[in-house]
Amino acid sequence: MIASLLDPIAPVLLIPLVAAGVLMLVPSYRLGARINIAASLLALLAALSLFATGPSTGQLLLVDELNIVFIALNNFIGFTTAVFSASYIAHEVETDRLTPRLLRFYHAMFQALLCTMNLALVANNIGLMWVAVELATLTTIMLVGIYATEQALEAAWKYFILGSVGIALALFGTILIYVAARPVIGEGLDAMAWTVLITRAQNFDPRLLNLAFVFLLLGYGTKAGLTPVHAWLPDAHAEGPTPISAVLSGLLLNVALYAILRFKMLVAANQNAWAPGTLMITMGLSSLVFAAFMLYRRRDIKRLFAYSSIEHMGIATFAFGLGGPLANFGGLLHMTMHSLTKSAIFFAVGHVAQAKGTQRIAEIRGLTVTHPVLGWGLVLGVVAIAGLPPLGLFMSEFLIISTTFAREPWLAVPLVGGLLIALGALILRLGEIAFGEPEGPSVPVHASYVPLFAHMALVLVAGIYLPRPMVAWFEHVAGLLG
Amino acid sequence: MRRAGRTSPSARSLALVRVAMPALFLAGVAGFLVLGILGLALARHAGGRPVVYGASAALSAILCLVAAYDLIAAVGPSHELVLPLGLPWIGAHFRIDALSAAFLVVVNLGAGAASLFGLGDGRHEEAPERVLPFYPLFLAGMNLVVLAADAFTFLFAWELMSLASWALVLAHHRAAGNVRAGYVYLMMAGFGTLMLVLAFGLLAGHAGTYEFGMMRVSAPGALVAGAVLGLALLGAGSKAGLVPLHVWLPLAHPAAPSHVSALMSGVMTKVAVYGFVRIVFDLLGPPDWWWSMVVLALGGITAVLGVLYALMQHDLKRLLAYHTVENIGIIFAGLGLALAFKANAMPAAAALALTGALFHVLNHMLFKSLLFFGSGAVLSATGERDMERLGGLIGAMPLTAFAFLAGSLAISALPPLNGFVSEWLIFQAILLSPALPQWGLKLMVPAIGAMLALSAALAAACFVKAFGVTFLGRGRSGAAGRAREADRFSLAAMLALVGLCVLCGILPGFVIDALAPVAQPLVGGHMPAQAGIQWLSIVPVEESRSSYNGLLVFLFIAVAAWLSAVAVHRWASRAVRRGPAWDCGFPDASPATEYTAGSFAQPIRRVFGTLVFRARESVDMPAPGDMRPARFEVQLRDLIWELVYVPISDAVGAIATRLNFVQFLTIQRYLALVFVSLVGLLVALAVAP
Amino acid sequence: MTWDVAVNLAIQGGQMLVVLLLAPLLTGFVRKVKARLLRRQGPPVLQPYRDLLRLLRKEVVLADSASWVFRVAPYLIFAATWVAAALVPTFGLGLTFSWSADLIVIAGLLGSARFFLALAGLDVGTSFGGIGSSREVMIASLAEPALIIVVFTLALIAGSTQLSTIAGVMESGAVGLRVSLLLALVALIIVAIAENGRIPVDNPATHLELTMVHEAMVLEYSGRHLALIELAAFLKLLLYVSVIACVFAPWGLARPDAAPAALGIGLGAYVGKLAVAGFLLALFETSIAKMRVFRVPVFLGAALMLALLGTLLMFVTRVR
Amino acid sequence: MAAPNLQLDIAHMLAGGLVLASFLLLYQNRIFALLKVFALHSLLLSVAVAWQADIQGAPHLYITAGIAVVLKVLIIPGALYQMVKRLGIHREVETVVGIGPTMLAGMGLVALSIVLMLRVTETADTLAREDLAFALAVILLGLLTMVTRRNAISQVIAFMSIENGLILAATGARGMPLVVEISVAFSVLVALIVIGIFLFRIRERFDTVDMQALDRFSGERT
Repeated sequence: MIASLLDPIAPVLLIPLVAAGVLMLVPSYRLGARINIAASLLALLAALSLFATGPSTGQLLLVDELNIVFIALNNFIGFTTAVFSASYIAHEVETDRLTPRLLRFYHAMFQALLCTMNLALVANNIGLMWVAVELATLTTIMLVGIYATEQALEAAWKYFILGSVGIALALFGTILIYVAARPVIGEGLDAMAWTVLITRAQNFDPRLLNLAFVFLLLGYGTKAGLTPVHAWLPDAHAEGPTPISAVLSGLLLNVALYAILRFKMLVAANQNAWAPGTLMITMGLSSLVFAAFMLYRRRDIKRLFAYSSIEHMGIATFAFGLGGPLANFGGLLHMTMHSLTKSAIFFAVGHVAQAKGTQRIAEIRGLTVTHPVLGWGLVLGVVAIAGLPPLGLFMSEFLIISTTFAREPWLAVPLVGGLLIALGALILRLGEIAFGEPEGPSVPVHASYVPLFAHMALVLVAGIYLPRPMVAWFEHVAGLLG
Repeated sequence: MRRAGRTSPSARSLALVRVAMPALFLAGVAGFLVLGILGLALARHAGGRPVVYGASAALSAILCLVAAYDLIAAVGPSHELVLPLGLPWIGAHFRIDALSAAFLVVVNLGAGAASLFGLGDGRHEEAPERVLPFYPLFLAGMNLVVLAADAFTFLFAWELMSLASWALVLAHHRAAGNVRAGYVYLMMAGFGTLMLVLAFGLLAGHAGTYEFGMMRVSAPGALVAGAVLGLALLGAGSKAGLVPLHVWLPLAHPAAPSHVSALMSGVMTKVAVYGFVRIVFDLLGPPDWWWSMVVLALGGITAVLGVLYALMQHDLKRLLAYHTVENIGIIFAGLGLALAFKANAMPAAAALALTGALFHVLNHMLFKSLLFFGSGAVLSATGERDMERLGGLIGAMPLTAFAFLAGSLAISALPPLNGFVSEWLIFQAILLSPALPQWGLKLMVPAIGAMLALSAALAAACFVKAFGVTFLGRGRSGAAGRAREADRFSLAAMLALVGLCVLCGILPGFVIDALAPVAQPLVGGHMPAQAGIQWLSIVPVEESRSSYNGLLVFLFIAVAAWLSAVAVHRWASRAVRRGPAWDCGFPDASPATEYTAGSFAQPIRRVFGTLVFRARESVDMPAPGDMRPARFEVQLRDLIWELVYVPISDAVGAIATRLNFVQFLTIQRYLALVFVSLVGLLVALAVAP
Repeated sequence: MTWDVAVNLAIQGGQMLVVLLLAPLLTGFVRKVKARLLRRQGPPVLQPYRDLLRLLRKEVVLADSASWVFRVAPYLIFAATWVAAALVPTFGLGLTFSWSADLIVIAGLLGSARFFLALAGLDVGTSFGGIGSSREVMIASLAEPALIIVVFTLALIAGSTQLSTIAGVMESGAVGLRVSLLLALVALIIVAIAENGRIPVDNPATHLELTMVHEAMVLEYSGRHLALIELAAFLKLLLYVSVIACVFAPWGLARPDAAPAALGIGLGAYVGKLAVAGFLLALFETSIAKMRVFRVPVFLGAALMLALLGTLLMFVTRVR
Repeated sequence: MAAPNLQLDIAHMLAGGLVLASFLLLYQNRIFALLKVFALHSLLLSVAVAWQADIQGAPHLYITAGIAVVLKVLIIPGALYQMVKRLGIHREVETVVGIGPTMLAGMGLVALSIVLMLRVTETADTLAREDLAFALAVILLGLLTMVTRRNAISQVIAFMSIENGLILAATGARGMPLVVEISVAFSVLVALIVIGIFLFRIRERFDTVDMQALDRFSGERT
């Protein structure tokens, strides 16, 4: 334990953990917000330092090529969200939607959430990862219900029930993996460690792996918001505080998908098991198409983008299911870009909802007129999320679509159809929200645009130029994913 | 012509040019991007307009000249410039060959003219902050598409172009219908891009070789090639405006500021044509003959339907947008012919058809930009696009009227202007079709010829209407009466284009020669060199077959007109008396009795409308003594919209509504969903072998 | 060499003068024959010349709302028509400038003339001008494709769109009798009737408002302007007759390097052909009633169909 | 055929008893009875876990069993009992589907899980595979119970029966590190907190814990 404290990985876990404890005790929400930002920044620096120290493998914790960028991404978005949260929360207190006491809880939970997500990412143990995801779920449930309106409670309850069931299924899958591993590896922690499992997976009982993967896919898929186990996601996004929506879409979904990826690698390493791809392709495509249709009838702006998250998780899942270097590369890029973009969109949407005093799409009109910076920021975000260049999602979608069509032409039909349908809905709403004659009340917002535009700048740069090391990383990992 | 085989200093400098060329253009693109940022910074500043448009005009002019030099000096394909951008393991490839150079001329010529027009007309812009940042971006995007030499960069630029123009379409987003126009536009653009992504995906194959150079050498199978053709038609066609993918054009083009409309109609659709030519003629390898059937059929239908739609319009800019559809049809008909000849190893004929099509690309850019400028000047002067409220503008705006008239003549394919030359070349190619071995083509091509002729005649009819109703006669509303002549920059842009229209019309040989290096690599042949032919005639194949001399025809007409005028004035009466119009003796007719756009189109509507538009006329004539005004109503239906787009939109809407219940299930039901999917998968596992 | 050029130029110039001088005569002849067929005395054959001269001497009454287009149009219409007519072989082949324009260009030149005529109809801003213009362009929009298809058929046979070449091939007798040619001839005649505003499409002699097309467009013209437009109309009729004659009855056309005597024969043959054509036209016009405007599309559609059929049959007969 | 293995037979019997208890949960439609059956369910689980501890010689499993007894047999049912009483919740639990079809579906699920596990885990040892089969059956039955109940409390109970199944599976997997047990216990704990907070808050807001009342407020209804 002492050794693991000195581990370079430890700070990314300990900083948020300690911060959560401290924040529980800080009465002033302004100070809390500042501590929140500072702690997130520290965690970000700690995460970045991992690049310097490089991969390391412990019995419980692990930094390798696959998770290092996710850790960095996690803490980066955690940091920017904390910045955004500070300006967002102030408005919520002013309008009496939250009390300072609740904010204390909120900030603590925020850091706890970051801690658990970091833990899920660095865990080298399938059990530990499961615990982390479970804890992350519980903290977000708390946060989703924080407004304690009828809708928020309903959303949180739904999230709790469905999330718990999902997590139960994932646990069963985890147990099955252990059962499969034990005859090969022997009892003990080794039979649950990624680093060991992956090297020996070819000797596991393939049918047990199949069964386990079904549970894991449905279980973690629930967290990732894949259809048909997505139901908690839209309401949880819509009814919770917007910074939490940003973190949910930007991070938690990624963490869950990351878990699925790990298990996919495991199952794929066994030649006799079912190709996990088929299942992932099916779920990915159904998520994409379903969410695309669902976008049309949305009346709440945050729910709209929540469905868009389902759509994009579907695309990434599909890409990983398809496999191959190009598709995997596209999938990884897609996850990263989606995280950045979607959280940026939620930053914008949060301020929009505050500016217009409503989340109802029908009451938000002509934003580029009344709030030019916010409006154009949102336009940029939606353009990005719709997969249009010069932004990063275009590159990933380009890779995924073109390689799909070259390899499995028939799969491209639902893929392209779903993308088009989703594009239709997003652009339709964007046109109404951002353009046309402004309507309804609108107050000026004192927003911090830095997080929003920082994200968009990153996405823009990534759409044009990917740095060499990042590419090397993606390529390496894409190769690993098989 | 370049002489090979010896390393003369000029050859060495040529090699240097080949290296420098892409970098030069990329620098230009970078310049546009800088201008975009400048536009953003200076958006609300009074100096923003002159700076952005002035610099854009200068930059475009330079790029245009460089591209023209590249083409005329036959520099040959440039070296491929690879930047470490875009797809990481491939990079961004840029290359300029003759085809790119030709389209760079078109793009930057149009861009220069539009910038010049914007320099003047932009002062009427009420929302410059929504135009200035995106305008240079749009220019950059169009240039980049033509420069790109790998699939990712191509599509990136393609969408950049769409996106920038989408933002420009939404510049006047408060006007009714413009948000919808932007929506339809971006949807069609997204559709087209996805289709092109698929096409490139097929061309790149499993390994993902997205460089054009690699695609060029790999030969796809017949099925794949056919699919690529179809996808390219859908992708490039939706951008170019092929029927039935044209629906966005008449919505989006009028919505944008006029000089942007000109760019979108005149230039951007040409970039789409470039995309089609690049994919189908260059990357795809040898064509199958049946491809040409598809392209020809689409081209012919597009030409006729485009002009018929145009005839039914009374919004001036929308009318022009539909004419773009028509001209795209003509261009695609030419391309289809070129494909047919290429598939049958008839390079001379293929070169003729391709040259005709490419010449028409240039011509259409010239006169369509000109016409949009004219309509823009009218819009700025009167605030009206509705022809039914215009009229008699020739008095207040004589130079604009003259320019619009020249554009109208050109687009109506009337000699001696440029539109006629390119259509004449395409007709000459059609006349070579009997040599094609396939019966399908033999029988089809004459029909396409008839359709092109029909569309040309209808276009003339339509522009008699457009020019006549807008500029001639008497003003139909107060707005028409208050009009003033356009400013000098706008006029300079228009008159420069008039000059180019005339030049291309009377000296087509130079253009044809310049296009020779374009055709050579694409179809394996080129038209005979025209420079040496006496009297600057043009000869498509051989002189005994056919020839045309625009210069002489122009001179003959000029001389004949001059002679008759001199003779009449010398020997006959010169007296002129002004008086009220006679009008068969009806006195003092009000402008309301004038023929309107709607009534002018009525005979043609009677002929074609019942079939194409399901036109229904209803007359409500009150009985004698009844003081009610009589009413005459025409109902037109857009069958393509109703049969293609409405069902799709309805289906999506219906499915969305049906599916929407999933949002409102109880937690039990959601759990049941989880449960059912779990049990389903488990059962699958249980029964699986 | 220079001598040749001079001769050729002279022939070309002669052609221009011939068509200019013969055009009113043809119209006058047709009018006379028509009158005689109706057992009227009719105006003298030379009456059109007198009309033109009288019109030229009269002052122009310009409507207040007329613009410069209205004043320029007559000259352009006349010039375009004249140039087109000058490029059609009438009495001899190998006109110096015949290569500068083929049949399609000639159709295009007529289109240009029509364009300005229709614009002039709209310029004054009266309702009758509009009626005429809109009907004119409707008719033209149907006639033009038919004409192009006829051209296509001819080009298929002759391998060229140059009228001289076509006439040469036709005269050589290598073509023989073909059903395609017959169909093309019928189509071309229909087009000619429509384009020249003859019965049954239009009645050049009427000023009954609701039925007129050409006359409605030129309603506002007077004096020298009207003279030019009338002359252009005469020229157009002559042009079509010449085209039909030189393609379908190329006999007697002088060869490019022919002796002056051959030129004379050609001229004589040409006048003879004009007379026959004028007589037939008059006969046709007197024996048929004018149709309603909206029957015209059917009439022209028939031409289009015939022309297309001719082209298709061409392919059939080509296969040996 | 090997000689009867008493150890295994007892383990199977206990696991089978757990499945039976799950059926009882599925069958019960009164809330107090439900609580009692759940306590029985948890008790059976504890015994099963303890038995596993004995035959596997894994003393830490006794702790798990102990936690299960304390928490799931005593505290949670007791707390819920008090809560039901205090909140005055309807005693009758409305089921969505009739009992008959539900039981039939439950039978199908048990059959499915046995078929699956026996087919799938041929290589695993007998103990693990049959325990896993029963555990899967318990999980699926728990899910079915959740699907067929409207009342929040009965849903929570059903969910905890799923967790019992998970614990059974985890203990059956010989030598699985303590991590899992802790996490199971921990999750139960946190779940209790959440339930406490939620049920009180829900009750506060809605005057009921019947989920139909809650569903009225699911997103975008208003």
